[in-house]
Amino acid sequence: MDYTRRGLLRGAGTAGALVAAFATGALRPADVFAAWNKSAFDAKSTADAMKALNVAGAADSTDIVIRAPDIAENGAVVPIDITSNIPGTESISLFVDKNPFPYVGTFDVAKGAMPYVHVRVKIGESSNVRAVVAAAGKYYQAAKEVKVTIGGCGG
Amino acid sequence: MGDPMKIRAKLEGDIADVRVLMAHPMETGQRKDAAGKVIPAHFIKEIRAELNGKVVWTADISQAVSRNPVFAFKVKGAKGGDKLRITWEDNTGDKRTDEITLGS
Amino acid sequence: MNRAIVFAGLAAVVAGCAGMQGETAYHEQAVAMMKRDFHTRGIAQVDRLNQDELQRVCTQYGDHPPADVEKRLEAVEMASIKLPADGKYMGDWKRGQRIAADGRGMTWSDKPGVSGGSCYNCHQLSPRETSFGNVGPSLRAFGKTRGFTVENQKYVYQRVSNSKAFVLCSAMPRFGHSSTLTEEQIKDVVAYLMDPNSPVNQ
Amino acid sequence: MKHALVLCAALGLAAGLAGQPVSAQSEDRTAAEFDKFREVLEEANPAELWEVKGEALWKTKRGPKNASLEQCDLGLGPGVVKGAYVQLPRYFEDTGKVMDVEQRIVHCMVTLQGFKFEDLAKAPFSRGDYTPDPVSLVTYVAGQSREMKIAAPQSHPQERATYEIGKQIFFYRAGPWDFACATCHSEDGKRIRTQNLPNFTKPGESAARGYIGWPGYRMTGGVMHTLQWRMNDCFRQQRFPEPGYASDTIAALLTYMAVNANGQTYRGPGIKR
Repeated sequence: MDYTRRGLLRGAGTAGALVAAFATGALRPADVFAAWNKSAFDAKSTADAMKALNVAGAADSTDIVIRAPDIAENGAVVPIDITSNIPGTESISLFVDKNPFPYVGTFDVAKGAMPYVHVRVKIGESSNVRAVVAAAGKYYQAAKEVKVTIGGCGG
Repeated sequence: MGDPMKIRAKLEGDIADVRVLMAHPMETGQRKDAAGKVIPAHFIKEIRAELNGKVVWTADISQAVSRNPVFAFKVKGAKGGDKLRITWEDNTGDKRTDEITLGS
Repeated sequence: MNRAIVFAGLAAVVAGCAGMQGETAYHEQAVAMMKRDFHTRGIAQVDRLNQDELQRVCTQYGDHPPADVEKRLEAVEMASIKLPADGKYMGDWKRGQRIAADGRGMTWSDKPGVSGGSCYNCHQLSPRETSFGNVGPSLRAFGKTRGFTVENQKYVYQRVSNSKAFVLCSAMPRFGHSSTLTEEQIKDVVAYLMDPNSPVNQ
Repeated sequence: MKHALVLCAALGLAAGLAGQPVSAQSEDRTAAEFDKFREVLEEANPAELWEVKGEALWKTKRGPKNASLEQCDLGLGPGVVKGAYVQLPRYFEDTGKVMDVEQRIVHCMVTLQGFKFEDLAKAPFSRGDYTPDPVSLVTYVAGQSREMKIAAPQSHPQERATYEIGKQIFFYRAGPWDFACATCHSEDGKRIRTQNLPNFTKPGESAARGYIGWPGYRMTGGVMHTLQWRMNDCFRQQRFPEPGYASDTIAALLTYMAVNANGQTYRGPGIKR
């Protein structure tokens, strides 16, 4: 396929303005694609990343279910399932607190997907994995610990 | 243009249970090669899934996603014959699109 | 292992019946095949395929040779052990710990003269290390259990240097005999097992 | 991301879970947890990416002779891929010997497509972003035997002889560390560090455990490896010299392993730590 993505997504004329509008944007409803939030991805702590995403202070919720191993066999590939049972869930964001750059990404489900995602991530050392859910303009979070062992030279 | 993705989808009622595999190094930019030189960052940043041309799922991700990424998600309002198209774009501007027909 | 019995039996039959597809014939074909197919890479020279008497006997009898053969060859291995000239068996347990965890040595991807003891590959030692193998017995609290005596230090030195002097077809490499570990390194490993301050004995 | 992720714990004590004595019970729990999530990982195994790649390679006209591999006979007739993998290694009339899957595919690449064996043997193992073509092809062929029973034939006398020769190689002790394959792989329940060691001497489920997971996607490094690589790296760790790529020695060993795994179900390309 040969198209310019920016043009396709936003309309060439308004792209610049939209990028500016969303550069500091929160995990918002998916009316348009947000710019890839560089300041959040560059943040060195989950707290800073959440600030950059405007979701600091998300409320703890037991309606977010994180399925991840208690002990990961290999920190290079840790499978994580996140399901949100919060009505009106628009997006799911994932953080690995102890990673050098904790923010893993945001999955936008508002435009026609179920509030669920499976992803596999790198985890450098034992850490909490944290899910933040945006639903009806509010933010919620839950966390689960994943231990990472560095085994021998298996194969 | 990367290698082909592998997309699988199972229809359960009007929900398509989608699994997608992508061939990508997801290089962090933190690793060094055997000669001690830093291997430059090379990772998928954005992904979107379209059902019959309408965007239904998107992801903005970092280099913390594992090499050769795997995602699963569930698309609502799907039926046999629908076209599911997935596109990724990486930090070098490289992109790849693959499409399957549901229920086939 | 009944394999040894089968082998001995077949060997006897085949001896008087050349060309028969017995185990000996297969063995010879296998050796010829390996000599054709393997090549030297790095420090791993192709002559490593040549067996010494111990390797030949252990292969032939499926690691269970007749008692007389076993005793004779164990004595040979015992006699080959070079004990430290200064009469001291104990080195530094901290260095010993690094050697115990170091899995390098003697492969074609290793540099010459760079070897650890790979102890954790097969043995449990310090309770703090959770990644350990079980091909060999647990050596947790070894000195504490056996007693911190000079005799036991000597025993560990000999055992690490040449395990085959004790059990001819043991799975454990002959770390001294094969020049995998130096005298100093073996002393450090002895200390890791026998020093009362070593984590192994906590 | 930490570089340590992709390194073996060669030096120093391994990190993680420090200070906690390990009981048999907690080892069991860890193993169960690994198994549970191994299943999750297998539900979508990146190995499938190489199946796709291998299928394209199989069907594309390539090489000096500009031919596809669709006339390659893997033992069930020219071009028959379905079910071929679980019936290898086997005896081939045209070469007069027992061949394993990769050896046979390489043979086809040489005879049908005109590739040179020396070129294919130059860098036969995956590394970083590089995957040799035979690795993708083996992964494709293996994927075409999913859910089939391993049935390595033993009807031809050469197949029976090759099994016996493979067994001899398996038990052959040599090298500076006196190792045979059997030294680590002839008892149940053994481990090197935390890595389980399948017992290849016990036919059935036990021997199959080490055989059916290949070819496998390795999480460490994220590369695809075949049994050729696995055998090569075993001999490296055995402190042996290097075996030739796609050599008869490896075909014989694989015959021993495959026949001992006969009757077990092949689940397709696997995923490895």
